Amino acid sequence: MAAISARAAVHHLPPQGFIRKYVFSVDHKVIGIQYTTLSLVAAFVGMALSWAMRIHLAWPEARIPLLSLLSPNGMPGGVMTPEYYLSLMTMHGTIMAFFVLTAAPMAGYGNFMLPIQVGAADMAFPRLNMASFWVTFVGFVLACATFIIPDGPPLSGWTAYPPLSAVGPAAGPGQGWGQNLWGLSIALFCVASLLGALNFIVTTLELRTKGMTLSRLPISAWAWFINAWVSLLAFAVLLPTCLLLVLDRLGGTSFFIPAGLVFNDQLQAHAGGSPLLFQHLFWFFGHPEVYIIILPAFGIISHILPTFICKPLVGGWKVVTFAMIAVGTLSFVVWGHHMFVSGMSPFMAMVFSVPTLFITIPSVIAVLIWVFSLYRSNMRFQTPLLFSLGFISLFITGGIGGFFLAQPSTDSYLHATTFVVGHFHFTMGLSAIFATFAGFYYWFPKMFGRMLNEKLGKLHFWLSFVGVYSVFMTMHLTGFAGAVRRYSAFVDDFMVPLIPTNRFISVAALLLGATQFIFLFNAIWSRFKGPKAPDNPWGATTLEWATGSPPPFDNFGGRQVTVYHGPMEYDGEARVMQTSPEASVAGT
Amino acid sequence: MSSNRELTMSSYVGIGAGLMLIVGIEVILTYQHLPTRTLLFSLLCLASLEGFVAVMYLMHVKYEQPILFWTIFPATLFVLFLLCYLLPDAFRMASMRLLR
Amino acid sequence: MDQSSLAATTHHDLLTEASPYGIEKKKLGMWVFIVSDACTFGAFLFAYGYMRVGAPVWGTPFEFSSILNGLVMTAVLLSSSLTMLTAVRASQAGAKASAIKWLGITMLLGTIFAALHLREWFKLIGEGWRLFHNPTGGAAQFGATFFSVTGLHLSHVVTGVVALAFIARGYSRNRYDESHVETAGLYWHFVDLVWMFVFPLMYLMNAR
Amino acid sequence: MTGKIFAILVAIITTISAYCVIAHVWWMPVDISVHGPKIDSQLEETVLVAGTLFIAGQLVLAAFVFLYGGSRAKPMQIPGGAKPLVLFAFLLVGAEVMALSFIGSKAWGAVYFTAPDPNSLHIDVQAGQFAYYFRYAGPDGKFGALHPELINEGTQNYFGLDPEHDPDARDDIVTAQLAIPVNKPILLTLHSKDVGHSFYVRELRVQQDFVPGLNLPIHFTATQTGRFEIVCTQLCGLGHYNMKAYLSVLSQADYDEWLKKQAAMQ
Repeated sequence: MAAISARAAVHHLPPQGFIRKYVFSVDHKVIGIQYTTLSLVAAFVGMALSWAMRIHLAWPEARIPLLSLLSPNGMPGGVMTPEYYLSLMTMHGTIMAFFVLTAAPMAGYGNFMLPIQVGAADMAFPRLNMASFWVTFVGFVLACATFIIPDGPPLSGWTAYPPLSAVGPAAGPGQGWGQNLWGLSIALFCVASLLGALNFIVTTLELRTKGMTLSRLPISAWAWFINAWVSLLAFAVLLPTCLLLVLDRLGGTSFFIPAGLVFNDQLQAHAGGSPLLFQHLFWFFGHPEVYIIILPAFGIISHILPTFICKPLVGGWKVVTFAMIAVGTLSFVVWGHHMFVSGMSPFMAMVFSVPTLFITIPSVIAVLIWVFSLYRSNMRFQTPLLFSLGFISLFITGGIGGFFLAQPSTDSYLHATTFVVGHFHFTMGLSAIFATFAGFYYWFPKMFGRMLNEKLGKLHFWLSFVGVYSVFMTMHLTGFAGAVRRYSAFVDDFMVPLIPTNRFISVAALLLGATQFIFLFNAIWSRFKGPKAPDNPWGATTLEWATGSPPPFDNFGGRQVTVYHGPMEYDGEARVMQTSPEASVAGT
Repeated sequence: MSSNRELTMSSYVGIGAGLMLIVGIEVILTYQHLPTRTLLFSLLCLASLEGFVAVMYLMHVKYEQPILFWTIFPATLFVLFLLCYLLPDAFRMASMRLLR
Repeated sequence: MDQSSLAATTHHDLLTEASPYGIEKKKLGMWVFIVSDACTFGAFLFAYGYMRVGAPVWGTPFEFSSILNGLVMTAVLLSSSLTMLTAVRASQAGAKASAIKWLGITMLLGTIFAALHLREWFKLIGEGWRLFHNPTGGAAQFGATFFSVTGLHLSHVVTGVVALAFIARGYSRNRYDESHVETAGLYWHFVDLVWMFVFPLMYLMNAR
Repeated sequence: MTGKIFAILVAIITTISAYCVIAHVWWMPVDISVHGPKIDSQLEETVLVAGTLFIAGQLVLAAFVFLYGGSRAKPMQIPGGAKPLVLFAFLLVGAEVMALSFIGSKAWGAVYFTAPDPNSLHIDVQAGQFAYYFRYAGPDGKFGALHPELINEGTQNYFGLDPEHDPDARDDIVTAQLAIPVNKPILLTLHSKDVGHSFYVRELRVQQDFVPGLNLPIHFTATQTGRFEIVCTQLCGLGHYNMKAYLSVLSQADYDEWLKKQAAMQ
């Protein structure tokens, strides 16, 4: 039956002129690419920062004259000062967590793919969509600006715990305008994320084309939808937190600053605030944030796997989706596990520890579904599948670390050791990055109409996979020995024996970083020189593959799309998927 | 669906008057010199009642699809309930303060 | 999806799945915004509660005059909600002129509310209240919480007035339709709703 | 081929990681506190539970990729579909996490839900950028009141004591290192002079943040004499990496000797 008929009314006409087309564009595809590019730039900035940190940790006396040009105060003569190390650490965390991991899989791919996957011509509120990108962009510029202002970047970590972050210059270097800009930058990011989440929710609910019932949504769309709800509620709490922090710094209030603080014998004027209040409000956002980062990854993996193993997931869309809903809900009731030793009421520690352990159940369900979907499958080892498999392995490893940190008793030993660093790099860091890579290799042909180079892609995967394990598994291990995180040098007697191990980590990290340039080269080269991509190179079954690569301005070239079955519904037994675009729309 | 013809304007005026009345009761309660916690509790109950009426009638959720009600209330109350988790530490702050 | 909800779907929605909410996207968007904004206000108010519980002494600065002022403000905002409602109903009945008239009255009431509120502010500032200073010797947190919470609410009121002005202008020039008026109405009622919590918590709980 | 390489790679990584943990290549130092063994056994417990899941998960993944990586056979779903998997997760993992949270709560309670011994030795600890100072009550057993405005590094008035007007403060003994008698219950009250810090002694299995504005109690009993490091684990500024002090666990006699010396030096 004919699935594609002439669309009654074209949603809106393509804009004219370079600016409206590529800069201040309201087209969700352009905005999606803008977000992806922004986070790509941010990712390499963040990686450069981690390189500088790892070099300093391995060879504290190393001279990097180039960096002394970039930051004369931070790196006099090319040797890093302790405070500058902390600044790099702070900005690495901030840029990676917000502008890469939160932006790329959700705002980047989501903006580009969600409307096409539901068969819409654009997001529900295109202008709002443009606004959220440019607000994010300003936020990123502010974050980077902290490196060039005289006060220098903040050094109180991406969590910006007060009073260190709140009392201002008295608390030492990096507490001047750098910290203010940080607060403003994150506040802007909150606003952008809230607008984005709003847009995602309304788009998913209101703009689904005929036949695209909720039960026929691709899992990636489900993930973005669920994630939009989580961000909507989480960022709504981070926004006031940032505002109150800035108010403490610039308005002289004392929300987070208690009485009787003394810096170099000077008594501070503040009184009556509580640092714990900030920690609570921050982690109220901060823990859902971890899942805001990982839920799109769940979606992307569940979306990509069936295509390359040539069969639907076990249990179809339902099980994974309900697991994601459970994870998203539980993610709000566990934030206190970041605060077990922070002076929080020890009874609350129990209240937070139990749900933290129970959140493993839906996560385990999702992992089991992915793993057991491989049983009797028919794998096609293209780069997206490799990265998906890599994601599963990394996510299992990362999740395991959670058992140790979810219990206050064991956490009271492992808290603030490199075990924690390894753990969250595996879970929210590298798992999400691997899913982002998988999505990039999978959707690049659709986004740019060119195929990426498979050989380079596979090389990129192998090196990254080994690199990740050698860096962050080693961090888990040194954590058992009590190696403390956020140290710019190892002066403690018990840290000295770990210096060789840290050298190993540094070398591995440098190589891991270097391999990312293979990816960068592959992306840029293929963008212009890669072979032309067909409409549906992978034989996938969702709507984005039923239109051109890249899609026309209104996504389906003025055609009205009607959907007759879900992405994972086949007649009878699982079988190799159809590779004709009709299959995705009309079924067979 | 966006129709609020279920009520006449006069009944809306009545609702407005009722809300104003509740505010009046709040003010009267305030000057009964109740213990702070009792006052806080009763004020919050009355305010929640007002809020509920406002959402159901002024914002006529009552006449929308039930699912709208079941989306906005659980989501918001979930967050507000969880924010109560902060309070044990507030009391801790009062009892364990360093400088008295 | 029952008939009534299908009736609410706009023209090109005939080509899309009906929304489970049966309301069009502007309105749903406003509801989603309201949920998130309610959480933001909630966080502010809980910060206030935290400060107050943790404070050794908490001054209660408000004389009856201030409470009276607050009462008047409440009445003004509440009646502005009713006038907003009238405007929405008029616009839905197609009575454009009267809808715009009532929008104007709503904006006027909103402005009066803001003016009364600012008067309160300047009175307090005149008495020496600051974000970081409490002239009565109580916790400095009062100024911080009062000015930040009411300031946030005031900014919502002002934004609302400006938004209503734009809507009214666009509506009179047929760029916007009654759905825009209704969506703006939702926002306005929400601002009123927040005040129903801010007034007892910030004013009455601090009455002498 | 690719599948086999991936499977073997995962298997190798799993083996190495598992070996390093089981063989304790990097591991916790000797435990010198009374409550410590509970935490250690809890950690071993968790290693057992989580380690099993880790190895099982990775190996099943590797096995499936190894077996079906090259297959071009007609794909089939696993018999029984998703139900057994979900049940497995709920029953087995559910039981494990319940066990962990139950036993774990005991280990936690042993540290935090027990009142300090009434005749425990009370020491007041103050952290500041970037040093710890410890205060012993002296003969009168009373601590002098704190006056932050009097804090003066120059005159070494680290706590802001006021000996002129405050008799309790006169005999307070302030030291830069923490010495405690072995096998005696110790009660520390932690407070910070400026920003957040932390009190971390690996051998004691104790980690507790200093929260500015609060006076947080923590109690423990050391069972071995020796010299151990106290390090800061809460980011507190440029000197964070260098903020440390020493904990000397002494025999009662040595401790009294040491305290006399310190008192004389005040």
